[in-house]
Amino acid sequence: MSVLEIIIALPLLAALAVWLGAPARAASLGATIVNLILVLYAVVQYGGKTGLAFTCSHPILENPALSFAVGADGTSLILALLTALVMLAAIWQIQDRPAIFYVSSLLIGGGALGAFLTTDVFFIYAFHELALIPTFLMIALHGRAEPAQRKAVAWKATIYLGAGSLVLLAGLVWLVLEFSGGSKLTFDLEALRNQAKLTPLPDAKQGQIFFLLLLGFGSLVSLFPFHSWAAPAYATAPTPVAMLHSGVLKKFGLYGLIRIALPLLPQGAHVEWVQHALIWMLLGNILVMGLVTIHASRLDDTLANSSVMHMGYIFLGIASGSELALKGAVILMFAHGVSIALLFGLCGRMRNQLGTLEYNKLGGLATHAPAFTVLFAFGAFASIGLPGLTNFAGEVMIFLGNFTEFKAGALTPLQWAVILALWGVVMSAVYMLRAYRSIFHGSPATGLFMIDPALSQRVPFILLAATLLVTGCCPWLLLNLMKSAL
Amino acid sequence: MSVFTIEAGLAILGLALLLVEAFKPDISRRTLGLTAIAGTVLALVLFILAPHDTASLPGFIQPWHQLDGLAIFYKGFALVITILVLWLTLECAPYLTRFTLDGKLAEMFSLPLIVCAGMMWMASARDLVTVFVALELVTISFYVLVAFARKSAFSLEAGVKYLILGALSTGVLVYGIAWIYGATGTMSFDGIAKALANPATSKTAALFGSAVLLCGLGFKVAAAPFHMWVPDVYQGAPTPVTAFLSVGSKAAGFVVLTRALDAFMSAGSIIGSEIQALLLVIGALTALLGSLPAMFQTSVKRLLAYSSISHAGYLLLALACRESARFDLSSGGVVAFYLATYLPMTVLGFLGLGIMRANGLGEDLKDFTGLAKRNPLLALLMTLSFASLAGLPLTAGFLGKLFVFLGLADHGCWGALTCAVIAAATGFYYYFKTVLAMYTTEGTDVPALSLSTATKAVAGALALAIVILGVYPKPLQGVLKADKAAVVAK
Amino acid sequence: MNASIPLLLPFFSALVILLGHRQLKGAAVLISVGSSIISFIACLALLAAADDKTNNQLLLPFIDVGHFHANIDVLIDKQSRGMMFIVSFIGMLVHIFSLGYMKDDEARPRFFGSLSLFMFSMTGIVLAGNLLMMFIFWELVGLSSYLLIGHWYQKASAAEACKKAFLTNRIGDFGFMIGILLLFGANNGNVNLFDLETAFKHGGPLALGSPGYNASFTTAAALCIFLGAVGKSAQFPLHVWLPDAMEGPTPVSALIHAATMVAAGVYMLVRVSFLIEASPLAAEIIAGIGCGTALLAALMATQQNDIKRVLAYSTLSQLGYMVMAVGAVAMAAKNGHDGAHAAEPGHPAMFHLYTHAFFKAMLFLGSGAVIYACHHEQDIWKMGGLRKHMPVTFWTFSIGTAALMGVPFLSGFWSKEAVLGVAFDSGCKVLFLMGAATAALTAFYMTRLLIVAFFGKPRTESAHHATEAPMVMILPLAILAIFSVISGYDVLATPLQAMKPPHVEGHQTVLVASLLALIVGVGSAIFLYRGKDKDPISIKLFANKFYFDEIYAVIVRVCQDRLAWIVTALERVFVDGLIARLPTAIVARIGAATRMLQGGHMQGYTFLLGGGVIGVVYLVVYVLPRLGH
Amino acid sequence: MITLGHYLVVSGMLFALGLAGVIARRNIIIVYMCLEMMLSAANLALVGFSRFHLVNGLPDYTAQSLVFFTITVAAAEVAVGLAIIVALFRSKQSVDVESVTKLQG
Repeated sequence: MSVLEIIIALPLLAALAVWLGAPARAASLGATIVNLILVLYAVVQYGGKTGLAFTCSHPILENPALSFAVGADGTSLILALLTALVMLAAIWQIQDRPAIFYVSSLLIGGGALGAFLTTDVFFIYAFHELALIPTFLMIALHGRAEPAQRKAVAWKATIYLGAGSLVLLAGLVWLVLEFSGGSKLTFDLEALRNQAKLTPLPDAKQGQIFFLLLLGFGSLVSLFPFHSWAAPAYATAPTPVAMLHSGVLKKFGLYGLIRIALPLLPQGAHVEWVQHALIWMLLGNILVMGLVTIHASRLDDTLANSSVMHMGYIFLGIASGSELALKGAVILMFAHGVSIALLFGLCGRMRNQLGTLEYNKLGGLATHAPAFTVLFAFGAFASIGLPGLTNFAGEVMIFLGNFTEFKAGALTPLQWAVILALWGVVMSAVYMLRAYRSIFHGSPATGLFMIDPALSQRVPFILLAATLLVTGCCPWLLLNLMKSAL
Repeated sequence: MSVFTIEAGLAILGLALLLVEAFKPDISRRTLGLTAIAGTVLALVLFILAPHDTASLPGFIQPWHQLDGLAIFYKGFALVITILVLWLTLECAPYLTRFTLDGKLAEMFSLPLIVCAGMMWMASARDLVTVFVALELVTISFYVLVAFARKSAFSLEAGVKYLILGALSTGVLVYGIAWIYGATGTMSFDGIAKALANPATSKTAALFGSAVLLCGLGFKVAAAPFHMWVPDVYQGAPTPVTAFLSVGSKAAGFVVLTRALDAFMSAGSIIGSEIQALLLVIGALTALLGSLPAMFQTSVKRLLAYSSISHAGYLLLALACRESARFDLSSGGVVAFYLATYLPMTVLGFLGLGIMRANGLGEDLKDFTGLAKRNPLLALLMTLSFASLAGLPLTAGFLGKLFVFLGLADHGCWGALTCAVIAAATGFYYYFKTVLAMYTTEGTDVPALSLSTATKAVAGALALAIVILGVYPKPLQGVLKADKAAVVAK
Repeated sequence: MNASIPLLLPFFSALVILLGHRQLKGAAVLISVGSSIISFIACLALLAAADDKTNNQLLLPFIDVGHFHANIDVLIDKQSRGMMFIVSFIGMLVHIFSLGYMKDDEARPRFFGSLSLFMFSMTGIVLAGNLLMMFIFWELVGLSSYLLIGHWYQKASAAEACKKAFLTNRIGDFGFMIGILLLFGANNGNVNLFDLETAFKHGGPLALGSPGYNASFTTAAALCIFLGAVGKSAQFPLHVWLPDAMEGPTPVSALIHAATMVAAGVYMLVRVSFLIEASPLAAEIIAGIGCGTALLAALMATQQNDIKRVLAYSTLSQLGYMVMAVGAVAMAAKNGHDGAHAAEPGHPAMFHLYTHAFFKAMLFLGSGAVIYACHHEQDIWKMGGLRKHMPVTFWTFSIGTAALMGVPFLSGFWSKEAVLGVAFDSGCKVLFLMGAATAALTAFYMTRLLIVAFFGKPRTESAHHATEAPMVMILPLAILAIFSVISGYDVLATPLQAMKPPHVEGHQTVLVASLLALIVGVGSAIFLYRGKDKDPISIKLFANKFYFDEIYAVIVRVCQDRLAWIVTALERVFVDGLIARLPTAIVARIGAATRMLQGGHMQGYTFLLGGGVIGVVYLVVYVLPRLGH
Repeated sequence: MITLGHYLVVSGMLFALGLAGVIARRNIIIVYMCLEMMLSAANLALVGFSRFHLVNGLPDYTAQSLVFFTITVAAAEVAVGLAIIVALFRSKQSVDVESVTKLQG
C-alpha cells in the first residue's frame, strides 16, 4: 500500500459516495483537502530524491505483463500537486449546482491523478480515458450554450480526443511490442525504459513511433492543427470542468510525451523530419492561435484560445530535449495549469454574475470588485509570462534550454522557432491586456456590475494565485523535486 | 456424474417442461421459469463439480466429444448465459405475453435449455458431423424463439428472415463440409489438420471447401458480408432472445470457428496463409460494416445489433492472428476472453432494454432521454455497459480489444488494425450518444422507474463482472492460458 | 552593507500594501514612505561599500538546473552604487511629495503599493548581476509602470495609455530576450554580466579580433539587447508610449517616466557597453537612433500645450541624448579617442542620466505642484502669471529649466557638454550637429513653457486662484533644485559616484556650439512668445507628433487585427474544415451509404449472401494464392 | 464410367440452381424448396465423396452418416419453417418475401 494509492482512490471513492447520495459539497471538499495534504506530504517526503518513489505494484495479468503499479518521480509529483490544487479550487468554487458537478470534478481529478501517478502504460492510458468521460458528459449536459450547440461542441471534443486516444493507443502498443524484450509483452514503464536503454531502436524507427505518439498525445493537448476542439470546448464547458480539463487533464498528453515518448525514443524528436513537423505544428499553436486569440471578442474565447496557444511553448521545450528546456516544460505545465484554472474559475463567476462576457459590453469592473480584479490580474499576468509568477520561469527555461547548444552565426531551426515564439509572448500580452482593459478598466458599464465574492468564495482563487506567486518567486521549490535528469 | 450426462439432463429437462406445459396448461409461468432456472443452476453447479477430462465421458461418446480447456470454458459460458436469458425472460414476461398466442411462454423457458445443451455439445465437438448436428439443434430452436412473439409483426418478420437466411447458410455449411471431406477424406478436426499438413492434399479443393465452410459459419457469427440478417433479426426478436442470440449463438459460432480454424491453420497447413488473409479481410470489413451504419441508429436495440456485428469483426481479427510466442493466450483464448467480457456487458445492455420495455418504454434513443433522472442506478449500470462495449479502459471491453489490437500489431497486420481502430473510434460515437441521452435532463418531467431487488442484484453482479474483468483479469486469463499450452502441445 | 535591504524592503512593502490595503487603510502610506526612507539610508551606506565587481552576492536562488544557475544575485560596483543613489533618493523625495499630491485620492494605498513595487523592481534592475535577473526586473518595472499609469483606470485615456506602455515595452523586451538568448548561447550558458564582460573584453573568446569573434552575431546580439533599451527608454520608433504615460499621476511621471525607469535603458546599455564596443555597426546604429530621437522629440515638444507633455517630450529628447552618448562612446573608442578610457572612470551617458534625473524630476514635481494648484489643469495656455501666485514653485521650476537648457554652471551644462563632446569625438559630425540643434530646440521649448505658464497674466479662473503648494510638496522641490544646481560639480558627483567624465580638453567648438544653441533657443522663444495669449506659430506636423500614433494605429489595425481576422477565418475553414469537419463528413457519408445495404428486403439479403459466398470463394481460391500469401 | 467429377458437377449445378432460386423467387414456399435443393446438392456431394473415398477398399461411411443427419435436420427445419410461414400467412395474407420489409436501415 502506497500513499499514492490513497491519493488516487480518494477522489474516486468520494465520487462514488456522492453519486450514491453522500452530502456532495462536504464529502467532495473533505476528500480534496485531505488529498492535497497527502500530496503535499508526498512532495515533502520526496524532497531532493531522484528516481521513482512510493512504488507499489499489484500484477493483474502475467503475459502481457500488466500491473496496477504506482510510483512517482518529481515530474509526476509536480503534476499531482497541480491536480490536487486545481481540483480543490474547482470544487470549492462550485456554488448551487447539482451533485453531478462534484462527481464529475472528482472523477476528472481522480482520473488525472491516476494517470500521473501510475507507472504502467496501460493504467496511465486508462485513467486518462476515465477522466474524459465526465468531461464529455458535463460539456454536453451542462455546457454554457444551447443544448444542440453544446452537444455539438462536446461531440467535437470527444471525437478528437477519442481519435487521438486511439492513435495514441496504437503508438503505445507499438512501443510495447518493440520494447518488451524477447519473451513477454510488458506494459511496465520501467521495464520498457530499461529495454529501450539496452537495445535502442534505429533512429528512423524512433522517429516514426515518436511521430505517431506525437499525433496521439498532441491531439489531447490541442497541438496545431488538431486543436479545433479545444477552444469551443473550454468556452462551453461548465466552470469546474473547464478548470480541470484545461488546467490538469490536458497536461496528460505532455506528461505522456515527457514520461513515455522521450525516454523510450530519445532520438525520436531529433529525427529531422519529425523535428521539422513538430516545429511547424508548435509554431502553428503559438503564432496562428495567437492571432486567433487576438481576434476573440469574448473572454471565454480569449482564454480558451490562449490556452491552446500556450501549449506551443511546452512543445517547444519537449522539442528541444535539453534538460533545462524539459524541466522548463514541466514547470510551465504546472504554471499554465494553475493560471488557466484561476482564469477559467474567475471567468465562470463573471458569467454567472454578469450573464455576458462580450468585451464591448463590459467595462470598469475594477471599481466595484477590486479583489476580483487583483485575482484576475494574477492569472492574466501569469499567462503573459510576467516574472515573479510561475509561467515566466517555465518559459524562460524553455527558451534558454533551446540555446544551450549554440553556434554563433548558425541558428538551428529550433532556435529560430524560439525567436518566433518570443513574438508570441508579445501577442499574448496584446490579447490579455486588451481583455483586462475592456473588462476591468474604464468606467463601469451601465447595468453590468459585479461585486467581490464573499471571503470564503475567494479562497480557491487565492490559493491558486498564491501558488503562482510562491512558485514564481521560488521556482527552485519545484525544481528541487526534479533533481534527476528527465 | 459426467459432463455429458449433465448436458443430456438439460435437454431432457427442456423436453419435460415442454410436455408439462402441454399437458398441464394452467401451470404458472413463474413456476416454469423458476424450474428452468433452477435446473440450469443445478446443471452449472454439477458441471463445476464434475470431472473435467475427456476420459470421464462415457465411452461411446468419446470419439466425438472432447473436454479440453476451451470446451470447459464454453460449456460454462453457455450455462451462464442460459441462466441469465431465462431470468431475463422472466423479467420481460409481462410484456412478452402480450405478443404470444394465449399469453403462454412455456417454450421460452424450455427451448433455451435445449439450446444450452446444443451449445455445450458444440463446444466439445471433435468432428464436423457433431458440429453440424449441434449447430442445427441450436439454430432450429432459435427459429422458434425469434418468431416467438408472433403477434408482433416485427418478431414474425425477424423469424421469417432468420429462417430463410439461416437455412441458406445451413445449405452452404453442409456443402462446405462435403468439400472439406472430399479434400481431406475425414470429418474429424484432427484428421483435417493432419491431411492439410500433407502437401499431397489438393490445395484448391481444400481452399474451396474451407472457404464455403467459413461462409456458412460466418453467417452464424455475423461476419460480413453474411451479417445482413443481424440488425433485422435482433431488432425484431424478443429482447431475451436477442441477448441469447447476441451472446450465446455468437459464442457457439465462435467455438466452432475456433476449432475449424485450429485445423485449417495448424502449423504447416497448406492453406493457412490464405485463410488468414481471408479472415483479416472479412474481420476488418465486419468491424467497419458493423460500426459505420450504427452511427445513425435511433433504435438502441438495433444499435446493439450493429455493435454485435462490429464485435464479431474484432473476434474474427483475433482468430486471424495465430499464436504468438510472446502472448499467453492462443487466438482461441483471446476469443474466449473477449466473449467472456462481452457476455456481461451485452446482457447488461439488453437487461436495461428489457427493463425499460417492461416499464412501458420503447427501445428508441428518445426513450432513453432522462433515464438518469428516472433511475440513477440503472443509468449508471447502463453507462457502464455501454462504456465497456465501446472499449473504455478499466472496463472489461477494453482488455478484449487491447488483446486483439496487440495481436494484430504483433503480426504486422497494419491495414486490418487501422480498420479496427476506425471502427472502434466510430463505436465511441454511437455508444456515447446513447449515454448522453440518458443523462440529458431537459424535456418533460419523467416518471421514476423502479427496480426490483432481484433485478438490482443481477444487474449489479453483471456490472461488477464488467469492472472486475476490466481491472483484474488475471483469474480468467489463467483459465484460458491452459488452453494455449494444449494447443502448443498438439 | 547588504544590498538586500533596498531590494527586499520595498518588495514586502508592496506585497503587504497591494494585498491588504483595505485592511491597512492609512498605515499603507506610512509603510511605503517609511520603506523608501530606510532604503535611501541603506543606499547611502552602500555608497561607501567596497567595489566588488568580481564577486556577485547571491541573494536568492531562482533557477538551478544541472550546471545552469540563474539566481537573484547583485553586482555592486560604481555604476550600480551611483544609480542606486539616484533611484532611492528621488524615489524617497517622490514618496514624500506624493503625500501631499495624492492626499485626496481614494485609491492612495494602491498608489503607494505600486510605488513600492516600482522601487523594488527598479532596485532589482540596478543591482542585477546577470542579464536574466535584469530582465526579470525589467519586466517588473514595466508592470509597476503599467499599474501607476493606469492608476486612474476609470479614465479611458489612462486605461489605454497603460496598456500602450506595457505593450510597447513588450516589443522591446522581445528583443532584449533574444539578445539574452544569443549571449547565453554564445557564452556557454552564462549570462553573468561580469563573465560576459570578460568574454568580450581583454582578449576574451568573443572579443573583437579574437578567433571566436563573429561580426554579424555580435551586431545582432547588441542590437537585440538595444531593442530592450529602445522600449524602456522610449527611443524611436518605440517612443510613442512615453507621452501617453503622462496620464499617470504627476509624481509617477517624475519618478518613473523622467528620472529613473526610462533611464534604465541607458543604464543597461552602459552595463553592456563591452558588447556595443565589440560591434562598430551596432554602435553607429545606437548613436543614430539616440540622436534621431533627441531631435524628433525636441521638435515635437515645441508644439505641445500640455505642461506634462512638453516635459515628456523633453525627457524623450534627453534620453535620446544619453543613448546617443552610449553609441558615441563606443564609436569614439574605435576611433582611438581613448573613449575606452573615458568610459572607465566616467561615462557621459551615465553622467547625463545623473544630472537629468534631478532636474527633470524637479520639473515634473514642479509641474505637479502647478497642476495641483490649478485644480488639475494641464494646458499651459490656460495658466499664465503663476510666477506671483507660486513663487517657490516658479523659482525652482526656473532653475530646473535652466539646468535642462544647459545654462552654464548648472548641472545640466556639464553633462550636456560631456555628451556633445563625445559626439564630437565620435568622428561623425552629423551626430554633433544634430545634438547641437537639439540643444537649441530644448532651450526654445523650455523657455516657451516658462513664459507661457508663469509669465503674463492668468488666463483662466483656476490660474488666477492658484496658491502655493503645501510644505511636503515644496520641500522635495527645493532639495531637487539644489541638486540641479550643484550636482554637476565634483564635490557631489564624486562621492555620489556619478561617473562624471574627466574634463575633456580642447573642445572649444563644443562649448561655442552649445552656448550659441542656448542663446538662439532662448532668444527666439522670448521673441515669439512674450506676452502672447495663444500660440503664434502652428506646425501641424510637430503638434501631431509626426503622426506616429496614427501610423501605428494603422499598422496595428492592418498587420494585427486584420491579419488576426484573416488567420481566424482561414483557421476555421482550413484547419477545422480539413482536420475535423471533412473526415467526419466522409465517415458520416460512408456510414449512411452502408446503411443502404440494410434495405430490409430479403431478396437483397439473399443476393448479398449468395454473392458473398461466390466472392469469398473467388477471393480464396483464385486471388489469394496468387498474391503469394 | 461415372466418375467423382460427374457427381460433383451435378451437385454443383443443383447447388447453384438452388441458390439462384433462393435469390430470385419471391414466394417464400418456393424459396424454401430451393433451400432444400441446396441441401440435397450438399448431400449428393457428400455421398459422391464418400463413395470414392476408399478406406481399406470400402467406401468411407462417416460422410454418409452426415447425410442422414442432414436429411433429419432438413425435416426438422421444414417443420419449424412451415409453422412460421403459416403464421406469416395468417398475419399478412401473403407469403411474398416483399411482405416482410418493415425491419430495415
